[in-house]
Amino acid sequence: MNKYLLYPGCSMESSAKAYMESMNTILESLDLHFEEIEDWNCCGATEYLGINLIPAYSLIARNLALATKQMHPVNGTGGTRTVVAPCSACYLNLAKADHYMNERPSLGEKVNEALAAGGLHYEAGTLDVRHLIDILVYDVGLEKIREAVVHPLTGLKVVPYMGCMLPRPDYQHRWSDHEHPTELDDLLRALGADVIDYPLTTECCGGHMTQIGPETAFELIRRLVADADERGAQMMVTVCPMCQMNVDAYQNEMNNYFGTDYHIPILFFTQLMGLAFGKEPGELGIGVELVSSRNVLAGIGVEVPVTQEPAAPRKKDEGLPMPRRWTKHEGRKETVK
Amino acid sequence: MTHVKPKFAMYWAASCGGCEIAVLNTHEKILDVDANFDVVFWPVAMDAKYKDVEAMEDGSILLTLFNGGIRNDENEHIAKLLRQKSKILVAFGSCACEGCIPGLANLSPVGEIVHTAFNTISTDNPHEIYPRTSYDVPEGELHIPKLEKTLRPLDHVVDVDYFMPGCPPESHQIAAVLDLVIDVLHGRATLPPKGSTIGVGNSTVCDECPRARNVKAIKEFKRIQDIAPADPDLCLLEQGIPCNGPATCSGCNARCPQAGAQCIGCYGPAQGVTDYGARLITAFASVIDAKEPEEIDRILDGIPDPTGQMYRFSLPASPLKANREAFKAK
Amino acid sequence: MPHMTDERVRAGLTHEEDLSLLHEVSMKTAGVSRLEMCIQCGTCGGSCPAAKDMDHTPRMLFAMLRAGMREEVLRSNTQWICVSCYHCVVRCPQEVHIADVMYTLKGMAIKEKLYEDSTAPDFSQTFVDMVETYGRSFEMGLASRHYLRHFPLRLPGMMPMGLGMITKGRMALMPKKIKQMDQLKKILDHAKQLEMTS
Amino acid sequence: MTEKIGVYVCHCGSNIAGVVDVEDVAKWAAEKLGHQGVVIARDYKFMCSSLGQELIEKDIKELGLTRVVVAACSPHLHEKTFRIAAQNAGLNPYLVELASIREQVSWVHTDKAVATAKSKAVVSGAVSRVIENAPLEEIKVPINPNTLVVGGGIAGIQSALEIANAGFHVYLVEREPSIGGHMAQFDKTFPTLDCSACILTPRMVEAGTHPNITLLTWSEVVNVAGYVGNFNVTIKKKARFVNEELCTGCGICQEKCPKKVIDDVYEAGLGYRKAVYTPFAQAVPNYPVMDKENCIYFEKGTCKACEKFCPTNAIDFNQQDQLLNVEVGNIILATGYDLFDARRVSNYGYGRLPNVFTSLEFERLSNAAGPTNGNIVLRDGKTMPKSVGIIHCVGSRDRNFNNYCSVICCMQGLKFAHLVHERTGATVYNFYIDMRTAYKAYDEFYQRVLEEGTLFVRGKVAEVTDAARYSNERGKLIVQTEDTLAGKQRRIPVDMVILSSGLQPRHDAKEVGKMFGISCSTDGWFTEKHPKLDPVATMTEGIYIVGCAQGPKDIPSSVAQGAAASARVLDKILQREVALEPIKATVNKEMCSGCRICNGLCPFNAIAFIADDNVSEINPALCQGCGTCVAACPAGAISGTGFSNEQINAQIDGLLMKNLEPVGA
Amino acid sequence: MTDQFEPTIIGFTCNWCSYRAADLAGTARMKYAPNVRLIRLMCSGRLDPTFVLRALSGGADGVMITGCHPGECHYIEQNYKALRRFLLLKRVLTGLGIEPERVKLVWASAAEGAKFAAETTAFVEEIRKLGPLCWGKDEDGRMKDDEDIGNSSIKIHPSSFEKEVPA
Repeated sequence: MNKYLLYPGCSMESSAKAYMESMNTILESLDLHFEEIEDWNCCGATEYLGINLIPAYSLIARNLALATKQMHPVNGTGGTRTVVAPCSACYLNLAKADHYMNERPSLGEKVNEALAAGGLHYEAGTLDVRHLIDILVYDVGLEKIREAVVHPLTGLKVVPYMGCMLPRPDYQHRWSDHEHPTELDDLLRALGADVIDYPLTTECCGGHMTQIGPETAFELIRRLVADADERGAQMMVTVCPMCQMNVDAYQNEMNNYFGTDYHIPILFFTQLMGLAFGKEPGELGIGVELVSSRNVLAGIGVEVPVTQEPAAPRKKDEGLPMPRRWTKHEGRKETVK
Repeated sequence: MTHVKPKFAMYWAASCGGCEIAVLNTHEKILDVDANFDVVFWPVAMDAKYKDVEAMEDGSILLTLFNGGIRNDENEHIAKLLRQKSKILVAFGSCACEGCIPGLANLSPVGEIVHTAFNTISTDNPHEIYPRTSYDVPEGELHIPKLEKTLRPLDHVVDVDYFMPGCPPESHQIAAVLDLVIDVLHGRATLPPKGSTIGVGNSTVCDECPRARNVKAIKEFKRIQDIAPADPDLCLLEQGIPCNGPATCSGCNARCPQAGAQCIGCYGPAQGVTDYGARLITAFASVIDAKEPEEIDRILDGIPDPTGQMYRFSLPASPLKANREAFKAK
Repeated sequence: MPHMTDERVRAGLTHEEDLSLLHEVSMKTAGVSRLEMCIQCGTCGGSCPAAKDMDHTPRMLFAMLRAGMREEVLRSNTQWICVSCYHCVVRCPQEVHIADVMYTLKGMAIKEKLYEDSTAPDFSQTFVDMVETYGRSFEMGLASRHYLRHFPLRLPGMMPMGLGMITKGRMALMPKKIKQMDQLKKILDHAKQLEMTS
Repeated sequence: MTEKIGVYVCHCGSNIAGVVDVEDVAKWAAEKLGHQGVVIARDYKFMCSSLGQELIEKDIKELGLTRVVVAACSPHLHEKTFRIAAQNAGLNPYLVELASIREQVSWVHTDKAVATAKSKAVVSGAVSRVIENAPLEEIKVPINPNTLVVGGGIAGIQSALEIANAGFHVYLVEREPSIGGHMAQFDKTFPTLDCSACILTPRMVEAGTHPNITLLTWSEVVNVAGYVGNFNVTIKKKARFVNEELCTGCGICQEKCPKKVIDDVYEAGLGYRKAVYTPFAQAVPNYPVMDKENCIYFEKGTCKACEKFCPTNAIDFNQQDQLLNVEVGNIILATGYDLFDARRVSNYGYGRLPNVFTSLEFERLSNAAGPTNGNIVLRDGKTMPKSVGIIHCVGSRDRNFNNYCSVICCMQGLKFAHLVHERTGATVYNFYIDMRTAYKAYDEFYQRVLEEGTLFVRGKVAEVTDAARYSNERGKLIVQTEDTLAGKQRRIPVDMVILSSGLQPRHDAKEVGKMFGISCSTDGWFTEKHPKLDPVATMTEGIYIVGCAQGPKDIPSSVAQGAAASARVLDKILQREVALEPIKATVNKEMCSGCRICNGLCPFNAIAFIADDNVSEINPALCQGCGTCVAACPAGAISGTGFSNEQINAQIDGLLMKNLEPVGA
Repeated sequence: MTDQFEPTIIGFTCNWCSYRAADLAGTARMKYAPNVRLIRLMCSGRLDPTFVLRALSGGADGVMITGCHPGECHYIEQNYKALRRFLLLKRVLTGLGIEPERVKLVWASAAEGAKFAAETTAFVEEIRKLGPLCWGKDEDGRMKDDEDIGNSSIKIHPSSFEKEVPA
């Protein structure tokens, strides 16, 4: 059993309940044990940072400080210094606080001074903050995930949507690339899905702009949905509650705003993992999305998997060869095949 | 050579007494001492009073072997006395040469030392009684020696003719030195220049160590007990064991490394070296195979007590003779 | 250890009186901002997904910072349009911490009440109030309060969405509160004090 | 013996005297340092003037001075001056010490009392030190007149030809099958638009046929021993599987070889070659090499088509790698550069978006002898682009990749714009941060390209994407950037994107540098001895660097450096012997315990372990005098001349001298 | 001069980079704290820990070691060797009760005159904060005023040792 500390984040309890449910459903199949940080508080999202620097970082650091109390082995369970955050914004905030408290010691000192008022302390660098998909791809490994698949998602045309806050700014160099990371693609491929190359995979969903400047947000959502549609995707798959919320809940508003008629459901990758692992849609929170995925999923529910068409043989006058596939380069993780 | 035998003395100041045992360990060679010398003062071996020595003519003792460092005023008094009475004064053993283990007390202020000795868990002292330098007893006033702030090697107190390091000096070296002095007495040899270190080789322990050596690149320092078993034929330092051999004066026949243990440096620095610890710092730093500060620090964590490692025997002889606190202490 | 050179020294600022707007922003930013390193290449403005709605591109804003155009910078909507997607941050050839500078500018604009449109600052404040009251965010309360205040006419249009969220159980009607709210309060109060004095 | 020391304090006009009370310093030295042997202390307006020097010479002769301390400027400026003066007066030059009281005192401090006191401390340090100085003699070694040039690009070719033409022998080693380097891949050269092959090929032929040049292609240096004047170099001549004596270069083997391989090197991955091949038609030497990895015979044991058809029986499948030893006096490294891997800037889509090309790919595309016969077409091999975007600074001037300017990209971008415009009539955009067109006739070329109608957008491109947002973007590559002059974000749809990729050090530059005993900068380029005044020499005597091995540069600069290094080599050869600085380390064998701690410390391989005697030994000719081993020897068995323990310890004591108050005050 | 403590600092510089940086600071007339007295070595790799100990025991309050940036050593990589010694030396000094901050390692290239000046000034300030090293130079090997071991409680007062002050 591999133990991790879990920082769920506020959305996981409300708008992204489905994410939480599906995550909990698949953990067992992968031999993972997540222990929730006790009495965690909101990470402040992107709002708090824009108002007060030290309170913002103190707010975040309280969670880190609480987490260190649960690091050590208890009752035969192994110890861990890894905190898992399934929400990209939470992940970034936690990682960022840890990073900056280190990069600028004066900030670290002040934050600790504030924490001391609540009897807490956090030493930058103590914890390893990681996102859920990082754990799944790099700790659990695609091999193990592939083994757990009982119902391959063959024929399901998906675009992987990583969002922006996960691969960037990437203080710890965890991702294969800042622009086109392949972790989600590889994972979905391991589930048997038909993964479409999605150049906008790390573009922004609009974040809080749905609240404060909806026009700006609608344009960003339009770009994402329109390109997914143009590429023939039946579904978008995401790793972030905010992305899911914006693309799903505001798709209709966006359609109204632009006079378009897109219907691209967006699910969490954990929901698809659950389906592939043979779990019931009900256990995975499927059905609570506003843009329904029912029709799309019906397509793979019972049907015989479609065999892949063999690639056409290369013609003589096909043109010039493409450069070789991406290779490992400095400071980044090697692409998982 | 006159029929009067030259006079010999030996004294034991702040030290453990191992040096005296080492002299006895020369076995029948000890008889040569008796045959060639008139032993006039050797508290551990025969009865003699300080006043007897005080009564001697200056320079009347030919050879004095002085072991132990100078820790109290009695040590200092006798050191000066024996200097005055002796032609040849030898700082005998690591304590007299460099301060040795008793010298590690220089890392603590003397008050703390006394406190530790008399009023911590090791001593049952409910009334918190501490020693005094003078007592009034029915017979009169009694004096006991008073501690000085730090321990000093002999040559920090008096002029020393020769140094003979080792904790203790190896018996074969003692025998060789005795032979040399006897040869000088018989006109068969001449004394080395004043200030020389005697009873040692002219290189370091590695010179006498039979273990095979290569270019060293250490990724991890380990304690010897954590390597099981260590390669018996390969340089210990190369195996990551912090062996002091490279910086330690030769002369002991590399006893410890030969026996499978690392050299801990009792023979002190090679000749001409002013600071033993500095030589060892640079030796260990040189074999570390890392460039990043974090990585280097990780490797250095394998030497848990660097100060003790570098200065186990030579702290009082170093330019930085003691812990700063020992100097500043109130 | 050779330690990090003080930011001020690197910026060539050795005396207090050299404090410029650029420096002030730099010092108020969480990490090492590297603002003084900007070469005006435009990578940030080119990368920004929301640039078309901004008064000035981030690059332009940095040029204005350098020129000491305090009011123009703080009144700009740029920092409020920033969606924190970090595209500019990872692409910036000079490794300027652009997103964090945007946070700093927001904070400064709020403190000096130099913003044209109060929507964004209000939203942030509402959010922060919720967090300071409950320790967790409360989406329902936040969204409804915010829309009611700033886009009352849009609210009807948004209703189906909101209702959908509620009926699907994706919006809690009541806020959740953490247990040790008093502890969090103490921390935040002390942090605010520190913020004032630093 | 007691030394007689003279102390000379320079006013340097008012440079020193304006801040330091020089008279007091001199008086103080005479009075307070007398016990150390100071017999005379003078101050003088300009110590380095001929009159100042004569003053010292006169004192040496008349007072019999045995040591001299000059308190003046930095030793980097005038140490040599005063050493020569001492030598003229019959004193060993190494018995002179300079105390820097200008750069270290008067120019950096303002308080006169403090500056004067510090000057005294500095003088005290120098006096203490100079007492411990030992007379030293320069070491002279003979120079072997042969030269090794590593790398057969234009810089290496130029170097080899200059030396060979002067009548001395050169070994020219090239790792690829042919010399020519990157320049052989280009079509046109800026700013004159000369045909690259037309100007390069004659030089290649000249180098290939020169009686004084031994050309070793398909070869690599594997070991370097020795020192300036006397290098012993081991060269691995890789098996060609073609007998050079018998081969006539007819090309039948290439024609018959059934195995087609993508040519990553010469064609930049854009074209094909055979398993047995010469990289291009004008290759020098003209005989082919066999690529063992791709040869069907080596893979499967059958085929041998080349052997069957070779008219001179030159194919030899049994050929082995050979190791050659050559003795040379000087070495010129012209190892060139690697192109930055544009895949790393993933937002530009190279490797993912077919119609994004690198600069080197475009060079081949535009080359009349290239895979498309000089037709500029998209990756489909036939469509001519109607619009082209050229992106500057790809991987350069970017802390995420290389933090330096690659120098050639601006001009290269302009050249590409011209070629695209000339051959396709397409609309061309140049996206740049700063246009850098320094040097003769370069800016004029910029003007010309402007006149031709090329569009310039000032902004570092943010991304190249195929995700269309608007209908006019469908099927195009969209270049998204901020037009920084307009202050607006723009999306410009084009058919083709050319990335002006930067240059970077050879992937193995570090190891090569280590082998030759020279260092690399943090960026990885070989470090020159002095960036301005000695740009082709290195810290290791007898090793020179030219062309892009030293840093990004264009063809004219590479050629100039090749010539410059040759002049330096010829100078060395004609001197017949070379004097080495006598700052060296030596091992006292009696004291050495053979612990071997020093063995791993010398980057110049100057320390050898003599197993029979169980001691280490330092080769004085290889020793560069850094003193690391001296500081490291745990037995204190290594001593260093010029910077001995005694000298430095004495200087520490001297610098810490107290009582620096004015005398007679 | 004011009454504030003026530390004495010995600086070891590499001939190729930091010594030239000091020259450059001079040529550019950059002002920095006058407390540092420099010793030129051919390379930071020449720095023997003995030099540092000698300087500290001989009256210096701090020691600044400067060398070429990692990867830029004129002798290829000897500055890394200096780094290793420095890190170990600091640990030993800590054990000897000397604040490890009294010894500082600075990388400065020949072009970094400004950095050299700034680092020097900063170091002087740091040492000023730490105060004098107060290292006893016991010429006769003896503390100035040894006191009796007390009567019934700890009465040992090795009085604080004063630094030798110029007359």
